[in-house]
Amino acid sequence: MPEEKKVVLKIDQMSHSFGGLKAVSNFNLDLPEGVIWGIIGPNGAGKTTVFNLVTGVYRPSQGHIHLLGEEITGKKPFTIVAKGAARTFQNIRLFGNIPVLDNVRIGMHKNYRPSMFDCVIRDGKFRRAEKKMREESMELLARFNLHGRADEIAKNLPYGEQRRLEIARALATNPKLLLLDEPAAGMNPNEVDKLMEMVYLIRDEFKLTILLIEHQMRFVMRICEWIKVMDFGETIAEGVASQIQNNPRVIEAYLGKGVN
Amino acid sequence: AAPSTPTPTPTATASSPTPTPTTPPPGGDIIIGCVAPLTGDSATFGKSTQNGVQQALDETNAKGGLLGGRQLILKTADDKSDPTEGAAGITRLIEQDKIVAEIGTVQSKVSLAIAPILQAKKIPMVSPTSTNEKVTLVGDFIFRACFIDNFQGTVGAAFAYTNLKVTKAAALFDVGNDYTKGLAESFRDAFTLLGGTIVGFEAHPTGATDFNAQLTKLIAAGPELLYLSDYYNDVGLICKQARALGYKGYFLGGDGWDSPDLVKIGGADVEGGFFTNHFSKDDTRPEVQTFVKAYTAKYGEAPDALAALAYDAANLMLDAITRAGSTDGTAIRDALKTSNFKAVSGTIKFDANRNPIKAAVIIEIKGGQQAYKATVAP
Amino acid sequence: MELTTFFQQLINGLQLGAIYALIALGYTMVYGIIRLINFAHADFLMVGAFAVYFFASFILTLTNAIPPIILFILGLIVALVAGALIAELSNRLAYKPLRYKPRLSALITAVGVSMFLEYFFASLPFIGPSFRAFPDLLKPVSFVVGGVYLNNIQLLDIGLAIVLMILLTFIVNRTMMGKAMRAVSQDKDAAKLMGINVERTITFVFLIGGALAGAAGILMAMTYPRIYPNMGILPGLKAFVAAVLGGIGNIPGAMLGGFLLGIAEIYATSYNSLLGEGIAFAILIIVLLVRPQGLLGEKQSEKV
Amino acid sequence: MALALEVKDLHVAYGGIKALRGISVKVEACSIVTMIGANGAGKSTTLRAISGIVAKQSGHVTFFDKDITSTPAHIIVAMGISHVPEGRRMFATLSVMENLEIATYTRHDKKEFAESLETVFSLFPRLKERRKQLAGTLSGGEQQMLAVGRAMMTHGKVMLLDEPSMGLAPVLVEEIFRTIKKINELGTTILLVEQNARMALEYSNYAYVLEVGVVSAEGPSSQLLDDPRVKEAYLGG
Amino acid sequence: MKKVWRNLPTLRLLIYAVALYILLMLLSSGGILNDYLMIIINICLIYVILATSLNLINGITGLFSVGHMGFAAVGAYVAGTFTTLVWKLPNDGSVSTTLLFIVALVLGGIGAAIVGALIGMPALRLKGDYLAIVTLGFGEIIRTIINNIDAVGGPRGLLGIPALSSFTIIFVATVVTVLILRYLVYSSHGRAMISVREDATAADLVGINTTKYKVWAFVIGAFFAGIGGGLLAHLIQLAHPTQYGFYASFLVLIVVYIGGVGSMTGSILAAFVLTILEKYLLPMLLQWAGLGVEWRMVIYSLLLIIVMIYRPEGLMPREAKFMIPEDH
Ligand SMILES: Nc1ncnc2c1ncn2[C@@H]1O[C@H](COP(=O)(O)OP(=O)(O)OP(=O)(O)O)[C@@H](O)[C@H]1O
Ligand SMILES: Nc1ncnc2c1ncn2[C@@H]1O[C@H](COP(=O)(O)OP(=O)(O)OP(=O)(O)O)[C@@H](O)[C@H]1O
Ligand SMILES: [Mg+2]
Ligand SMILES: [Mg+2]
Repeated sequence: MPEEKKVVLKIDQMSHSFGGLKAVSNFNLDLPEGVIWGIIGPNGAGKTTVFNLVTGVYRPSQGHIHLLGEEITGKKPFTIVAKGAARTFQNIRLFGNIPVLDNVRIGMHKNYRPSMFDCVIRDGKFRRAEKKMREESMELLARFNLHGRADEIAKNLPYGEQRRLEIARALATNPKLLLLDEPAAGMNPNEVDKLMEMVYLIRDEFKLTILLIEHQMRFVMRICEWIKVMDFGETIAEGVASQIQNNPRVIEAYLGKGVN
Repeated sequence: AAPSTPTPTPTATASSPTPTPTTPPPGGDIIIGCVAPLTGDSATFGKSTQNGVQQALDETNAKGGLLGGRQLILKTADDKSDPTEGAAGITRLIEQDKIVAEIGTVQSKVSLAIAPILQAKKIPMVSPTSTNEKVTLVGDFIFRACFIDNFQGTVGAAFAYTNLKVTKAAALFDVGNDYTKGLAESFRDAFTLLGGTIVGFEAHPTGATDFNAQLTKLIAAGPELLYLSDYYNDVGLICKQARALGYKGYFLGGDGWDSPDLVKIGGADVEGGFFTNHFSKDDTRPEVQTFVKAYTAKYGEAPDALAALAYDAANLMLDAITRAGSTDGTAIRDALKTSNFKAVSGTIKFDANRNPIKAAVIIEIKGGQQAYKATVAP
Repeated sequence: MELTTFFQQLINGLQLGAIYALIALGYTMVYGIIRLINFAHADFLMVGAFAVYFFASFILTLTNAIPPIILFILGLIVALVAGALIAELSNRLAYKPLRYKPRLSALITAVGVSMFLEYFFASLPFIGPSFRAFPDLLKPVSFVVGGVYLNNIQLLDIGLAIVLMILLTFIVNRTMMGKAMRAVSQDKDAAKLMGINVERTITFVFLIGGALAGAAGILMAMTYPRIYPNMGILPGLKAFVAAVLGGIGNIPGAMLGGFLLGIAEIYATSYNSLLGEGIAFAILIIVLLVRPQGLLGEKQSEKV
Repeated sequence: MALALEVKDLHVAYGGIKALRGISVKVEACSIVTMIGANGAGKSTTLRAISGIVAKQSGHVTFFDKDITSTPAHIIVAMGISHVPEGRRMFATLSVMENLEIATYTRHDKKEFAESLETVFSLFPRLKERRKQLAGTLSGGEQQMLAVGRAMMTHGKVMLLDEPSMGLAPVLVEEIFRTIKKINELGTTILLVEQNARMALEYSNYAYVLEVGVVSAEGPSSQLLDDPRVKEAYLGG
Repeated sequence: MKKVWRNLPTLRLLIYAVALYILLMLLSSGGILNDYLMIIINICLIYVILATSLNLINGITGLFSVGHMGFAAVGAYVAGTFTTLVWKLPNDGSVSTTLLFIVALVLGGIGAAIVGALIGMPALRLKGDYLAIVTLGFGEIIRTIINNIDAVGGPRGLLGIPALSSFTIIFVATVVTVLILRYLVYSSHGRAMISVREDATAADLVGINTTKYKVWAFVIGAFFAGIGGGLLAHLIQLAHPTQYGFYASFLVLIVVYIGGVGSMTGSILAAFVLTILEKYLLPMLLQWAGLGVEWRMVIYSLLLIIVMIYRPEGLMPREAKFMIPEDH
């Protein structure tokens, strides 16, 4: 592990259970700045739960989470976002009935905020903020090749574009850390390749650190610099792609024999 | 009423027997307004009121109308027991139907919303049943045909204490209804003043059907008499539930009891109950007998207190118009002030605050019928 | 409070609670499957009561010799059928066209159906807005146990509420139709893919729900023998509160909520009659603050 | 060989959006046919139209020579078409077991049920473990298992599978494809929609490529596997 | 000058409003709009206030609140109590009655807003229908409390409220309310509220303080409902608990949904259409057809059902396009 870099996300001994089910146990992570790391593992291993714990959807029953050196354990989701973590969802969750542009602008809300009073009297502060938000949103959409869709109702977009929009919305919050939950699900290999390029691009352009969950090995093995493997809530292996691919325990529990 | 008996449509003006005069009298028809709760929770009261007014108008029309043969036409508006609706309704009657007088409305809260409008337009109003003192205080065009709240309670208390020789009484009333609350409070005050003890004083919410909690508590306090200021439909249920809980004492109430349905709902359990009223159907005065007969013939059921008061209110107004000799509001008002009219509910004069001065009667439920018991002068 | 009074109030509470529970069962069942707060449920109750009223009045004009128990059973059947029919009629005409539309449109339609039934019945010349005395189907028989007054109709209310709750729980949880109903409530398209006839299933729900309303109607009319077109509004509202209190969609919850509310209301009233009116809502709010899903409701933890 | 399914010139629109503009697909009995295509091409819509949960604007669907174009969905299912829909569509507040039970709604038979359950559980032991859990709280992949398991319970003559491998761990992806093959060998005709195009083509007999609502290519799967255009567009370099 | 120019849409709306006002005033003084029509217009305008403010809670923020008249009641009673008390004091004419009335209305609004904040609290924990029933409960509790306070008349109602709600004041209040709500909705804060409606969890996870916006929606919605209540009380000169029960709340809810939930324009339109239908057209129609007035609500509810079936999204479906013109 490269030592000299700043740690963006630090998780110590985090555990969580649902009823009697231990979904995550003793999870540890030191995520350095600027990397793309992956979490893989069989279905129900607890990967999404890790994301939910980091972003404050659930409160861990044990352990500590630090974001950029600040403790965020048990904080409310919106405060965690404010501190710089953004995410996408395994099952896409857009604001379905409103235009694409507004989805992104809502993501921006926390950064530009004229007071309600400004809005009601429509003063200069309000107008400047609106203008800025609109411009930046359009830029962001353009980057995801969605600018032609700005006025469309989000739920009417095809699946692939919805996934891209979700990432754009997450980026609109101006995060330091981006958590992607199965971004390549439902994409064909070609689209996966395009997605891969995009992930690199946004990492560099937005100076992001990325942690992702994925089942498409084609994607994970190529893009992730470091991979953690979970099973039954526990971390059963971690390492670079080649190590993971050849780890007998991972093959047995997760990869199977014939895949890539 | 037998369920199969259809009630005639309320705006039956067209079907009323109107002998068409060959030459229309000068001034044309006289339009009388009636705002009443014709839908909603109090629709049944609105209906009786409307029937009573219609009856009065029809009778006058049959006698050849007013002011030299002018026919009377009733225009109604539904207030849904809502003051806002009442206000809209009365302005409609004033502006579009050009009413010269208003009979109504039933509830004080709505009367209070329409009275200022009528006062401003100088159109006289007689409310048949709004018992709140404030209603007629709105202005000198506003009259009423009923007792104000505290009269009946006082009469009831006197009857309980002196005639029934009761010393311990309790009361149950509808907390959301100013009429029943007012009655119960005045009964309580008067009864205590006479030397009796009020052992329980309980409220129930509007629309309740279950009074067991209050009754259990009241009965446990051992009253000899229960004062029930509710309307007949609640009273029927209350009496039933009280007897089922083992209550053996008297029931006493106000004019809200006056309906043929009281006995139907309450059955044997209301037997022996007493209530104060404006008139008795057994009263042999011709005003009463002709009214009761004609009303029953027309609507297929005996009139209740609301119908009788509405009938009186309308006749008071018609009498005033006749005496005023015109449909001018101020003239009618002046005539109303000097009323001395033999109404169904007694001979009515108005006091300085335009409240009627008239006697109350006590009625007993006997063998499923109303029986005249006593008259109490004011 | 004296002990006899205490127990008398408990009986009073159980009886009121039984009425709430009976209405709440239908509410909760329809809600559980269709996700529709069927505001008209309380009016189906009224329709059931009026159907029995006309039926019984008719029979009693023919003969007085009919044994009360037979009359009651016939009346109950009439109530069940009338409730079921009016419910299904509303479903067909008013709710079905909105099946795949925004959920709240159906809710507003339900308010419309409720208003319509109330006003329509009040406007019909042979019904009208007035209060009617409901004939005694069963002769009320009171008995005193240790100073506490009880009667047969109270026992009938309480017994029937429990029996219907058990029956309904069985139907919904154990039978294939019940499982189909729950599947439809989750995802209509997926239910179709399981071979479920969605419309038939929903019809079934309304028939049962309406029959329950009818049953509640006849019992309410027997307990408080005064019927009128708006008779369902207030108890309907309270029963709905009871259903939410117990966890809406949860059948035993509806019964628990009903009884709890009935008892609480009675005791609160006997403590101070002004308290009684708001107590239902106060309890509800407090309970929901502590247990947002209601007493027996499943916690819907959202899977993100 | 008999045709299990035939789709002729199918048009479907959602509101104003045209999703299918004349799709024709033939599925021979006892074969595995796959449909591949980019996002939004109309693959799922085709399946939905066959099983009757979206309305068809025009076109015909026949199932073993019976016209089912306007047959309601629940009857189509009863006739023997089972459909694993896109996005899993669990009955979230029913337990895993109840979800499986409901799949046998049309003809519930205790013995048959026990047998099918055995098969499903042996394929997905996780489901057996979690049979009392509410389906809505399963992880994404677990739900996918349940969705496939549910379709297996119905014993349809034809099974429509919409991205059954989505969100599944690689080890299960293999397993799923083997299972599909197995089901097929037992006599069930399969129409498969997959993003994992390579595997889908490897396991199927015949394939269609969809592009914005029309069929842009078709042929025996092995042939398409070698087609350079298909390779470039859908199989990844 | 430049500033005014940039505020053009506002200016345009204001010009429309002033033009409409002048038109109505001319018609009414010319006798074409009689008192009956004027009172109906006044009621329409008050319904506009009630419906748009409820729409902020229900349609924009997606919180299914059904006890809106409870807030209006608070406004009516607070404002009414204030004016009845103040009007008893000697006034030599040095204090403008209009000013005092505005103070009363704002006080009523603030009272309602405080209650709104109280109701907003459980709203944080409850979803959908559960929230609905709690707001309904709160509305009923407010009504019950008023019913039991003898100082404000209890079941007799608060009487003797001065007739201060002139057409002008109601009109101005309505325009101001609509403008403020509209501006709020078409702003970043409005979008934040909409995100709560669309998917509260997702909103939370893109940095929206959903808790705050839920409470704000209730506070602002309640404030304007309070203003509406105050105006109503001073229009009909009394406030009565039965005016503010759940049934009355449903009527406002119906306006919002018939208009199209989430559409402010729809609420305005429906407030006029429904009020005029109920209070003007139907009574006329019935009189003409010789039917009893009791059929009015039968027809009204039937129309309601029919509209819902044929236009389930309301007369004006939610403004799907949610773009703000640059110059707005
Ligand atoms: N809200 C919940 N209630 C109960 N159990 C839950 C809940 N959320 C998750 N689980 C269980 O916790 C375990 C971990 O779930 P999680 O969603 O984290 O899995 P995952 O690793 O993301 O799987 P997949 O790859 O299939 O998405 C699963 O067994 C799941 O059933
Ligand atoms: N419910 C819907 N409402 C409106 N448009 C829809 C709906 N479902 C699909 N569409 C549109 O129909 C078209 C075809 O969609 P379909 O889901 O059939 O594609 P697909 O090939 O299955 O794509 P994917 O690979 O993303 O699943 C797309 O443009 C999509 O946006
Ligand atoms: Mg997951
Ligand atoms: Mg698809």
